[in-house]
Amino acid sequence: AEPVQQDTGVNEEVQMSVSVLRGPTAVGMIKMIDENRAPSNEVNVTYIIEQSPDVLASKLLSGEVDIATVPTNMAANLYNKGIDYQLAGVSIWGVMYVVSSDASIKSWSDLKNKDISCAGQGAASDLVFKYLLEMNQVDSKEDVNLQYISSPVELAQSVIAGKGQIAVLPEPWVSKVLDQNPECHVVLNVQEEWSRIHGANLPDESMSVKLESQQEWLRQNGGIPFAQTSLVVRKQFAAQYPDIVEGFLRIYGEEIGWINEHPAQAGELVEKQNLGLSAEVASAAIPRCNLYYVESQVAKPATEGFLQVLFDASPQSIGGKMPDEQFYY
Amino acid sequence: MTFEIHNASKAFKDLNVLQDFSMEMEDHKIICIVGPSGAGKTTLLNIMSGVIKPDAGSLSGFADKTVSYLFQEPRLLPWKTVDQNIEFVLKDKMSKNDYHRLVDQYVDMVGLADFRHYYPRQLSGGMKQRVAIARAFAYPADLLLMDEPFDGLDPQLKRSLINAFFCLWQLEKRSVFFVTHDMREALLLGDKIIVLTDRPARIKGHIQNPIPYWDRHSENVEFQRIENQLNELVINPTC
Amino acid sequence: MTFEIHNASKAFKDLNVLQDFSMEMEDHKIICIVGPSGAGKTTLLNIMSGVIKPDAGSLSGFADKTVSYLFQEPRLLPWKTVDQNIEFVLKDKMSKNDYHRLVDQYVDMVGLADFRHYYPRQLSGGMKQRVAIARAFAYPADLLLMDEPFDGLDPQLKRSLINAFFCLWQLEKRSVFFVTHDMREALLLGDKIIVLTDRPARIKGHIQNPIPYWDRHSENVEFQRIENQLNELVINPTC
Amino acid sequence: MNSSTTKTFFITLGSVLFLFAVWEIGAHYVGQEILLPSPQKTFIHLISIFVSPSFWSTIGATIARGIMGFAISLVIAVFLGLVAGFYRPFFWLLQPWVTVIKTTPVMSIVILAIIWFETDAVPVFVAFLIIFPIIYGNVVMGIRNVDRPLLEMARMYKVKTRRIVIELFTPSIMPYLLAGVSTAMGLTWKVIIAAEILSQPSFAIGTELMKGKINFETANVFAWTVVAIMISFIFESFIQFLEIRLNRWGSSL
Amino acid sequence: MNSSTTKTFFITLGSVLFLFAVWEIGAHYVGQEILLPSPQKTFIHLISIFVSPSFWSTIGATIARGIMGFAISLVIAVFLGLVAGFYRPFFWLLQPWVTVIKTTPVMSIVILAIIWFETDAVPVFVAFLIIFPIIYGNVVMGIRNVDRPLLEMARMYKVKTRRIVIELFTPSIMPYLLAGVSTAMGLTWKVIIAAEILSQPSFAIGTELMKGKINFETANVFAWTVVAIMISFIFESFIQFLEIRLNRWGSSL
Ligand SMILES: Nc1ncnc2c1ncn2[C@@H]1O[C@H](COP(=O)(O)OP(=O)(O)OP(=O)(O)O)[C@@H](O)[C@H]1O
Ligand SMILES: Nc1ncnc2c1ncn2[C@@H]1O[C@H](COP(=O)(O)OP(=O)(O)OP(=O)(O)O)[C@@H](O)[C@H]1O
Ligand SMILES: [Mg+2]
Ligand SMILES: [Mg+2]
Repeated sequence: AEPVQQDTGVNEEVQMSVSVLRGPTAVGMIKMIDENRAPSNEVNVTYIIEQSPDVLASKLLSGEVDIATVPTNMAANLYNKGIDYQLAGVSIWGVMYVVSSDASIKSWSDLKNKDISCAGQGAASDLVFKYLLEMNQVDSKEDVNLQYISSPVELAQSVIAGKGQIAVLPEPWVSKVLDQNPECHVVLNVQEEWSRIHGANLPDESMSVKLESQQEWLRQNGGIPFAQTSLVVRKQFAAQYPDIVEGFLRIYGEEIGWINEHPAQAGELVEKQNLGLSAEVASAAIPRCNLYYVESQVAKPATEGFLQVLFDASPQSIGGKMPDEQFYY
Repeated sequence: MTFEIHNASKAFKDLNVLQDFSMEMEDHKIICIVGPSGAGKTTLLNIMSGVIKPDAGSLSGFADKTVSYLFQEPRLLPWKTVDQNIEFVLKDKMSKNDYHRLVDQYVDMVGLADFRHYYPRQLSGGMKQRVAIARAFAYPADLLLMDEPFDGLDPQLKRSLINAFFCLWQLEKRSVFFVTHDMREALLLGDKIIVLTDRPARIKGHIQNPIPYWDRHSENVEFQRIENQLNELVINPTC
Repeated sequence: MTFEIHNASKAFKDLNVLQDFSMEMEDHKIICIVGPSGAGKTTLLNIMSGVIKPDAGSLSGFADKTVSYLFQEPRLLPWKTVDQNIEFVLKDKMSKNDYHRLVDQYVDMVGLADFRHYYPRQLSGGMKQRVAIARAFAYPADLLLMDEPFDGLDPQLKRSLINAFFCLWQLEKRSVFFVTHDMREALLLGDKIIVLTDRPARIKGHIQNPIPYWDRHSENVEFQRIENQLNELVINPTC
Repeated sequence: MNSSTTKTFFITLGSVLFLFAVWEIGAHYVGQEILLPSPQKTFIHLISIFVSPSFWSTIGATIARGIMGFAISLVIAVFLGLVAGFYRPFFWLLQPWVTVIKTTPVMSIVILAIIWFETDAVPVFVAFLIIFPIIYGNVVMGIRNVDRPLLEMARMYKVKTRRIVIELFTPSIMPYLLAGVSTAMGLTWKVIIAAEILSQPSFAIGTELMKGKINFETANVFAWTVVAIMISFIFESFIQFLEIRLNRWGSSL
Repeated sequence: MNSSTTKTFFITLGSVLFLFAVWEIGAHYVGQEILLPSPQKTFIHLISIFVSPSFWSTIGATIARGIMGFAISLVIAVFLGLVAGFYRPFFWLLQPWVTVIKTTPVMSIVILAIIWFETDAVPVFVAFLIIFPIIYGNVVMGIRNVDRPLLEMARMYKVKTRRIVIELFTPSIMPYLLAGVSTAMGLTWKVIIAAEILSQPSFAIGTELMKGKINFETANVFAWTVVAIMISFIFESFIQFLEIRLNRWGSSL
């Protein structure tokens, strides 16, 4: 499904398709989606909010989309398997939290001898959580009893229903749970824990406005933050229309800044675009989503560090090897 | 004691098969029913056996009797062998030994000793009929109903089975009703022969056959008289 | 031209039904086959009709003939009415008008005019048999095979069907083989009567019946002679 | 008949009411609307669904998929079933393929399916993978159990094969076919909806159901489920009716 | 017979080879291992799966679930089917329940299932929702088509109902039951695996399959699929064998 190489005449309108999966990545792009923003007026962008991971996967594998947001390890995995997408930038620095109705839990050691419900056995989130358990001297096999469900939907549902004391959840499910079950609260911030171990510091809202400052934050950063989710761009497209991609990424960075600044308005848009989130819940979720756009070259060390951890945990999760230079756009 | 049917009626949709049909039959006798094809003979036996209910009318004398019924078709279970088909109806009535004995006896009687382990589809038409005969005879009952029992058998076999049947009957003198199209058969077995009209079946007339079994042969003048009488009655269009 | 069977053999597992069986039959004749139940008569007809293949041996004269076969059981399609069952075998052979005419004719002949729209399960045993007769007669064929055709019919009906059959035969003089257990039937219809032994079936003997059809009755001395001859042959244990 | 039909109507009605009672009690027992909403709650949502503008296009789309998936499966299954039942070698030839179709988990091929068919067609394809084997299996078994003597008779009388198939085989496999069809008809909706959840077409009960799930509006989920069950019920009664019609000659009366 | 069995063996073998050929060609045509891996690739992964320590415990667990789900469905379906087939009112009584079981999408109730049964049992429950209706439908239809004259005969001779059921009904529904069973057996694995993907028990083909899928290890996914198909094939051949045994008396020979 490769598009035929076409010379870009001025009057020639370029078609560009952008797919984001329902959830935080969509929230990060919500303003652009709502305004159907295009980097320049000879580009016609079609935004699609994918409801089903399988559909997004199928579009990536068949090269139907030009830009998409995917888990960083999935980006590496596809790249290593010869699917021609490059990492354009990292846009989400962790949305995972341990939620519980049990107030006594404050630290990792409190998790010992407890049942913990997780979603998606073998997924990156699962690997990272296990990794952090180990790092905090909690044996993921001996000391705790991990129970899995396929999707966070059922997990969140059962937590709200008061079943399952401790759950590892991604946003926006965390916010939904907190919203619907006052008993529950966040007991551990997974990305904070990660940053602690990797000597990184999470960005603070103060400097999160400007695109530059976002880059700056990471340059300053000593360690390796939790580069959970990324933006990928189709190689041919990037090669063919570099400036369009440039433009798009810049806008994206700025809009993310705007969203962090105006969670309320962003929440409205989320509800309007019916992502399955109410305005309140969405605006509550935004601060917890760590939405910061960092272009790939800057994000490279962090990304590699993150991938390395996953590689050590399970090589298959990133496609068997660390991705090479070409991976970074 | 007698069996009685009081103006029984049976119709299938708008087809009257029996209409106010009444008859009375003394028990411990062999009573033969003859009549044209489609007259309602099988329907009559079905009613006597309780297989179907009459639309109107009543029966008396049948209630407390155990009945054995030789259907017009063999009605064998295709997945059971000759032996098993006969055992099927006997098992609930007697001990293992008893029904084994009975099965042996009757399978021999109908000359299927070599075919005991054959399934119905492996038997010839006449053989299937014989299995049905063995089953009906072996089943302990006060009342035996038979619908064209010796059909599809060669004359010799037919004759020997008729004799065998009569000897058996001698012992217990069960009440027997049977339907046949073979006048000879009727005259050989029937103490009384009831002739039916065509549909809706009514009794055209009946013939008493007081001759003792062993004198029932064409050399006997009396027998010839009764035979002619019967043929008269059967042929005679009206009564 | 004649029909021939050259030492045909047929066994079911270890049961020899036919062994080196040979016979020769002139065509345009009515040939009757009698023999004990389970002898192999139906098997023989099945082989002639090609329904089953002999294990060994060969047939000649049958190949190019169209065959009509009245099976021992009616073999009616339960989901077709009397009419439809007969049409079922005729449709491929003739025009709509022709088979309508034939169906009418033969349904009347067997006296089922009032039951044309009945399904088999609504018919009595004899009626089913009659539908099968109508079907076999109506079907245009050089060779007609019949297995106990007039079984289960009352004497009058039987007689009238035999007469009707003979008249039909007069017109076309098809070759006919038929199996029966009724010696009278055999003598009335058969120009030649072949008597079989018990399994494995061999020809015990055969009897020519040169008497013209209309003289075949017990008053005819010649007829009586042949009748006795036949009974002799049937009863006689060895040949 | 009429009296008996009214009787059956009341029996069924009673049974439905009992079903609701059980549901009601279950809901009380669970006591968590997010897990198991009460019938009343569900009913309210049902109303709001009915009146919603997109209602008809949604169930229309799903019903269309259902009928399509079912029809395709039926035609192919009956055709192959007839041949395979007739002709043993062909049966053995198909056997491995049928096993693969029966067994292959949808998950293993869903992405291929999404790429090859567009999302609207995926459910039809997935339905085929379940419905086809059911009907096929019954047709084959039906043919194997055709009354041999009747077949001999037809062959003897040189009836054309086409007519033997139509007038002899088809009626004899009817009961088997009906058993398969009435089961398959019901399952179709379950499968179609499951597949819709995977492929998320814009108009689909499955999509609506998923929306309900991610919003934790379980009452909504159940309302859509009720809609599916009502659809299924309508189609099944139609088949019941067909069954009675087709057995007029009475084999099964 | 022997010669014919070898014949069928070769036919099946040929068909399987053809299947592989199609797969091979398909893989070449698609050209993306991540979408459709070649048989060879899959085979390599198959080996590595076979030798992996957890292999037996994994398929063991799935097979156990399959057998359990199947057995439970079979027993309940045959029992209820017998009664419903016998006794029309009961059939109408069950009808709404059966429809609900047939139609209710798994997604609508999976959460309840997960909470009520522990994760290992959820697939068994889900399998029941598909297998039960298939077998039930066939049993009912089988009983409706029992030869009435035979039944009259048995009743006439006052044979005990228990024996009528065992010796008359059971054999007559056999072909229907077998049709249902052989279809259901194959589908069981598909359904069990689908459910295992939902509930993710620690030992399960479904879980392995999912792990492979999220990592785009398609060859692995296919390898596990092949394992499932082989399991299915073994069980089906067993049923084929059973079918031949049970028809010794020859209705369907
Ligand atoms: N189930 C049924 N539905 C409709 N009509 C029926 C049914 N059973 C029997 N009949 C009709 O009832 C009449 C009598 O049938 P029955 O079987 O009693 O005749 P019969 O005297 O036994 O004839 P035969 O000597 O041929 O056996 C026939 O005309 C038949 O068509
Ligand atoms: N399919 C079969 N399998 C095994 N044995 C069979 C089969 N068909 C017929 N036989 C046997 O062949 C023998 C002859 O059968 P056939 O039907 O030819 O007898 P018949 O002469 O027609 O007897 P009848 O006068 O009772 O009809 C019987 O002993 C029967 O058991
Ligand atoms: Mg009768
Ligand atoms: Mg015969």
